[in-house]
Amino acid sequence: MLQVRNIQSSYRRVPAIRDISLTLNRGEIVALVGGNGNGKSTTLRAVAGLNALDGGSILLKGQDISAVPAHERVKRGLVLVPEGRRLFPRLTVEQNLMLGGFTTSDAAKREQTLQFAYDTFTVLGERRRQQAGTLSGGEQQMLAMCRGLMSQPDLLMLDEPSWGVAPKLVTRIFETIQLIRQRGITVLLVEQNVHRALEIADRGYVIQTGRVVMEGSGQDLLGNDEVRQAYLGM
Amino acid sequence: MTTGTNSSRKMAGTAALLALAAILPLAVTEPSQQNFLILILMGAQMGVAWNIVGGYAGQVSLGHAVFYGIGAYTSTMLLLTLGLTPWIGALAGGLVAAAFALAMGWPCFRLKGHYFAMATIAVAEIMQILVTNSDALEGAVGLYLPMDQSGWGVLIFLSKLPYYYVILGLLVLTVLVSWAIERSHIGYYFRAIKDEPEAARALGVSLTRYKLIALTVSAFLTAMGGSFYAQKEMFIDPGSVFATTISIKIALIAILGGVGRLTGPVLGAVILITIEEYSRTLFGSTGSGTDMIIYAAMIILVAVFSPSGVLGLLGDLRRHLPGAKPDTVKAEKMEIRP
Amino acid sequence: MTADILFQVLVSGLLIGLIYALVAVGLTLIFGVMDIVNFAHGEFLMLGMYASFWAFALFAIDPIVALPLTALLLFAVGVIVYQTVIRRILKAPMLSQIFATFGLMILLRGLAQFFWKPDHRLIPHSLVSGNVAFGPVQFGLPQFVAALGAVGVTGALWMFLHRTRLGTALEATAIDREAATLMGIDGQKMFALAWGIGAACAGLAGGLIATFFPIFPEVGSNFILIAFVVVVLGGFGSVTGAFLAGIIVGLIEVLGGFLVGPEYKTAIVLSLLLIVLLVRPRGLLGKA
Amino acid sequence: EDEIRIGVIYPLTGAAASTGVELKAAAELAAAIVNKEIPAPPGLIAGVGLPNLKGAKIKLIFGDHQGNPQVGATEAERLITSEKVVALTGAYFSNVTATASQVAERYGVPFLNGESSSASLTQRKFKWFFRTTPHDDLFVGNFFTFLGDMEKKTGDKLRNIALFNENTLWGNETTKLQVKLSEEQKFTIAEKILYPAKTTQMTSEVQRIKAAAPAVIMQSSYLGDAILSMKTYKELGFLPKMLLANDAGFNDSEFLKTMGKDGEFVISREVWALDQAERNPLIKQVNDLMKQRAGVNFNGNSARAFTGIAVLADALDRAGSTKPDAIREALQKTDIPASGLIMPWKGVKFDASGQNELGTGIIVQVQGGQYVTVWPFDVATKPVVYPMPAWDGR
Amino acid sequence: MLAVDGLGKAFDGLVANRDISFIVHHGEIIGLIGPNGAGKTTLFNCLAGFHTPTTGRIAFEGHDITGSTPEAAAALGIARTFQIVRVFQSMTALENVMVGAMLRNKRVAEARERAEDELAFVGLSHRADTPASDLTVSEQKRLEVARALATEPKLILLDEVMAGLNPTEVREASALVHRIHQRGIASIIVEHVMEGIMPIAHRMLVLDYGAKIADGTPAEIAENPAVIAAYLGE
Ligand SMILES: Nc1ncnc2c1ncn2[C@@H]1O[C@H](COP(=O)(O)OP(=O)(O)OP(=O)(O)O)[C@@H](O)[C@H]1O
Ligand SMILES: Nc1ncnc2c1ncn2[C@@H]1O[C@H](COP(=O)(O)OP(=O)(O)OP(=O)(O)O)[C@@H](O)[C@H]1O
Ligand SMILES: [Mg+2]
Ligand SMILES: [Mg+2]
Repeated sequence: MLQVRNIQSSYRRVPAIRDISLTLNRGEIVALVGGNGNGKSTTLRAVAGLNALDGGSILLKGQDISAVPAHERVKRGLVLVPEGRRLFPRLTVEQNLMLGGFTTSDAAKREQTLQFAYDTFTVLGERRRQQAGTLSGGEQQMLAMCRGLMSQPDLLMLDEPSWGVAPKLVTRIFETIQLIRQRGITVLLVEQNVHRALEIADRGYVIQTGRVVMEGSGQDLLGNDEVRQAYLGM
Repeated sequence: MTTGTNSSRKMAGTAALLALAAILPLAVTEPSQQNFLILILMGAQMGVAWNIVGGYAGQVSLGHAVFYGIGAYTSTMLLLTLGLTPWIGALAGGLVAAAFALAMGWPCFRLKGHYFAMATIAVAEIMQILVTNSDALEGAVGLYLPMDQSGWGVLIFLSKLPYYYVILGLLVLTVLVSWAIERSHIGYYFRAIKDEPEAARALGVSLTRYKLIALTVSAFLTAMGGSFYAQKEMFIDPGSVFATTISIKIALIAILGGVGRLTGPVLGAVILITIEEYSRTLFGSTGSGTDMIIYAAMIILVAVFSPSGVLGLLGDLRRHLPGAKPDTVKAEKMEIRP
Repeated sequence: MTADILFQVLVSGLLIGLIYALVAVGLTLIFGVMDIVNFAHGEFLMLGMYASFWAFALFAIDPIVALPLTALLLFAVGVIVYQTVIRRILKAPMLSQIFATFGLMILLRGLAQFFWKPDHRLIPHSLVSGNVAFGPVQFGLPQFVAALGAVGVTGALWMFLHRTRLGTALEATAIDREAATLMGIDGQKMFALAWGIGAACAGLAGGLIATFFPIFPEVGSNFILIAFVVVVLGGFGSVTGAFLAGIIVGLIEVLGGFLVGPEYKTAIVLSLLLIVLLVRPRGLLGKA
Repeated sequence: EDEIRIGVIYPLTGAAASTGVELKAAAELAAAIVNKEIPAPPGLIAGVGLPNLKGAKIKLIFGDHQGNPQVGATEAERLITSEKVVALTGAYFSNVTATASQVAERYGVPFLNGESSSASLTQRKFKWFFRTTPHDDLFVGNFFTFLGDMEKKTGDKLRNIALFNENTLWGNETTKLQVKLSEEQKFTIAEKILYPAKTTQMTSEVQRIKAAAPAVIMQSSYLGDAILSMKTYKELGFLPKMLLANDAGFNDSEFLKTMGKDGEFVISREVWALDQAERNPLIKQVNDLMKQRAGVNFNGNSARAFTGIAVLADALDRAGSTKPDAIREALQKTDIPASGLIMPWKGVKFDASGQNELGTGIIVQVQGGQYVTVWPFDVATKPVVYPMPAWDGR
Repeated sequence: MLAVDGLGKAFDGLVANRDISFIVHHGEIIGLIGPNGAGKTTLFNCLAGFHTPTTGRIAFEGHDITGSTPEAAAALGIARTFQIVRVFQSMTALENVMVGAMLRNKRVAEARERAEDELAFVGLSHRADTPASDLTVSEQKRLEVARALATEPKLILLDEVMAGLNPTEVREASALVHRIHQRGIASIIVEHVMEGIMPIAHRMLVLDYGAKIADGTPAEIAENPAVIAAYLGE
């Protein structure tokens, strides 16, 4: 589905990621873990096209998309749910969702996904006319994920979906990620909640100072001493 | 602000520049050229004064002409009615402008960004209308300074040289004030207010107080510049000292050089006034608008190619010359929304 | 003051107010979408007026008939301005943006003088010349048509922004450009669209005003201050706010000028603006 | 020497650029005539050239003041010290003339003003300042004399007047004078309005005037406002018996071109009218030259600009030198008869303040798309159409 | 030192805080938890003078500070950090902290010394001359703590300083809070990260829908059925 080959990216000429290579197969959940500021978000942003590449290449479904602008990548099925949700706070829940489906010209398909969202998260259905900014943090996160789904992605990238969400709702979020995979969507997940992320992930990558330092199946990484020490605090 | 060696190098540079400025009129003797230099110094003085509130404290005023006009009118009225020397008149003008700044800043500082800028335009425009319709100030007719007097007492001179040194002195004063502010806690507070006003408050910084300090000091110095204008041109009317075009020019000078930097406005004045004067003298006589086209094209080019002012551009060049390549995606402010 | 006069004054104020609204909606739209204050907006208006004038002078096309053309032309101007200048200063600080659009303002004036001479022009007669009288109340038909046009254009703009997908996409870009990109929305295209539409609104305003106002290179400067006042009073970025504020400004200006004295009419409007801002620092309908 | 440089300062960009460009064309025509590039009609003072300066040519160096007094002063300074002009002329706007002439005064360079009408300019006791045009005192005085004459002629009362003037130096001084003369001559001011120039609408102004229902409006406006106000009168269906315009916008070449029928019957003070050619053939002959060269007829402004250069050339020639003192002395001794001018004046002769004491004004009315002289009655070519015919009765 | 009595705050119609009362003693560490939108940040804003409470009173060190300004609160010794970081972007890390230090000492040189100490305290000395905008979010959060400490507060309000940290980093953050406590400074800490807050808090306050639903030791809170239902889950 996705092949990331030795990409590099920087902010104001200060490199944030130096050498990242990832491979995602269709239908997988892949987790990207690592400490603060190690370049996880930057990786996702670079794949999404928000950050320019200094080197390396990105292949989506076998095609090189390194030079494709960010909004085009959405049309090709690559969608990022960014850090901090980035909803359109003064637009309604429904408008937010409709914008998620901006690239889908098929109205019936849009309607269908919308229905899925409202069925899965009844709150969103109840509040479809409410301004997105007035939802609670957890609800906002649900909305952000549903919005990402609206464009019928093949690959969904989630940046810290459990960030700032009350513990009670965190479980719900991880359940939803698995639901998404069941719809045949490949998921690339960045999480601080390393334990839960690796639990649901098929495979995982550990990133340190902008480089992949380890990779393996979710279970392997969970069992790895180094990982346990560095990221699970055990 | 930075390390000792750096600032002492800066000092040396400034001293050299000052020395150069002091002897420049000895080389440039033609009055219209001296006049040109005076215009630059006047622009620089206004820009540096504006920079205190618009640059350091980040409160973008587009109504500074109101202080300029108050300065010009106060000293001139005092000279005409009481025969008071402009030396005192200019101080009085500064004080009146400062008082006015306090009165206008109090309500206006509740506004942010473009709203504040617009409110300052409104204040200046209202003031212009009021003065235009004030009989006591001779309304739209304007005020003439006496042509039959001259000398240091009345600050009117037949030659350009004294004007040059007076405005140079005023510029040096303005830069010194600005420099002292930049180095003191007030300068830090200004920048804090500019960046994150709420955070500054949490650290005990009173926004109102410090914004008022910025505006008041800036107004005082701008008004002195206005008094100088009256002394130099010897005729003032509301349109020539209260106009919004003056406010915008003042801001442009600072922006052009680099906002929030001590010497930015000086550089800005050199560039802007030069473009302005030369495009007009070279092309203005055609009557086909060519001078405006050239002037405008230069402005746009500067805005496009050095958005953080010429100083910013120079800094960028210096830092990144070897193998420099522009950022394609600028790091947008990473804002996390709850 | 008799009831007749009061009524007449109010009608005149309303008509001019609607025209102010029309001039201002384009300005507020551009601001709303990209936080840039376009000092050259008055010059877009001027270009719209000249477009009508030349359509009339060269091809004998009535300004009213030429409106779609004028709009299209100014749309193109807006997009060109965006692509050549604005696109390059998107990330620049607010002050540099002011600087650039200010330069643009002078440039367009200069170009107009260069190509079309500084002369004042007028479209001597159009489909909509003449007067309308309702009992004691009189007004010019051109003003009336222009006011109707203002209502129509503002209404259409509102519908576009709030009822179409493209409009919502524009709004989304305004709120958070990067997030909009993640929806597959091309931010550059949206910005260009905003400038196109903003300029087209000014063009329409110009075309309508040209039926009763002299046309000269500096004509934009007559309207720009009022347009700013309207935008700020309505709240930067709010189309509905600008519409409302336009009417209020028109009414206050004419009524204030009549009651207090015309020399103070602008001062009255500006004071109103300051007072409103003190109570509502974001204007009437400004967004946080 | 073979080139005498004269500085000319006009508003060549900005709001008044259209006027400035016209003035520039007139000044250039005058220079061309003085330089004998164009054969001059016999009798024209400028046609003499500069024989006493061995046929030297004058060269006009233009400066653009953009309507800004400071720029005016800067330009004056530049023209004097770096372009080395021997005399200055300009600047149309009275407040710019004020600053520019101050610079000339300081440098001791003659400044001949041809077209600024603010009375205060020649009350400054300047040594180097001369003005050929009559000033507002005279013009405003003429209005009242004219009204008196009209009352006698028609038997109507025309005592109820509205003052409608723009709010800069010019409109302000005019208003003051009008108020003073009304009091002295027992006119009633029904409404007095100083409106801000460059406005978007004049409804409130015209409403007020309409409500005051004066017999006569005295109006001072620049071009844009003149057009807008006429449109507003019509829009609000209002017309006084007489609209007395104070030159400027109402006499601009553009005014009639743009207003067409709606500009008819406006009465305006003038210093020049083409129909005066009946009495002075030079007027038509020189106007033809202007038409050939610049494509437009003279108007009051451009005719005065032309005359300014002509008078300056005359003084230069008599001075026989480009020394400032010599020129000044020659200017003081100027005595040009009416027959050498294209103005309906009695001649040019400066009093001690530098004001031409032989200047006179005429009053013209728009009739059939032309400005025709209607007053003083002895030089009138047509009778006054009075009262103004209603908007729809034309 | 701090006594809050019947505090309530409404935003036209929406009640964000209702009838909250509690007391904080010198040097105490108080954990403040609750679901998203429960009103935690609003409570901070009231305490620090950013909002004027609609009802109730706040007393600090014997002063009634109800509805005082942020400046006054800071001068009295209440410092805070922001949930969404607000560092002074155009200044270096050191200068940021100097601004805080200037509250007690306007002399620039002395403020600098003080700021260097505080930077060292939070472990950011190596970043002193880095522009604040170039720090990672977690470094910026620490910078805010240093800046707040530089004002020599008696009470510090920390709003989600641990969000987005991995377990190791969370432990470091907890240790930092403990060191602040050792300096005799009381703190109130808003956190969703239970592992970070539970071990160090002396007492926990729990908010739900703007009202205080529990107040007790971490152990008590963890068992409290109301808290489990509203927030902790499981
Ligand atoms: N907008 C920005 N401007 C400058 N530098 C940035 C920006 N965003 C990130 N960085 C830098 O890039 C590096 C990688 O940051 P990134 O956000 O990708 O890390 P992360 O692994 O997602 O961290 P976190 O867990 O905090 O989200 C860090 O050193 C950070 O300081
Ligand atoms: N300035 C404001 N105007 C209007 N409503 C507000 C304002 N500030 C907060 N609110 C509302 O008050 C409620 C409480 O918000 P608050 O930020 O205090 O919650 P919180 O407990 O800090 O949540 P989180 O854990 O998500 O940070 C929310 O519904 C919020 O939308
Ligand atoms: Mg991240
Ligand atoms: Mg919060």
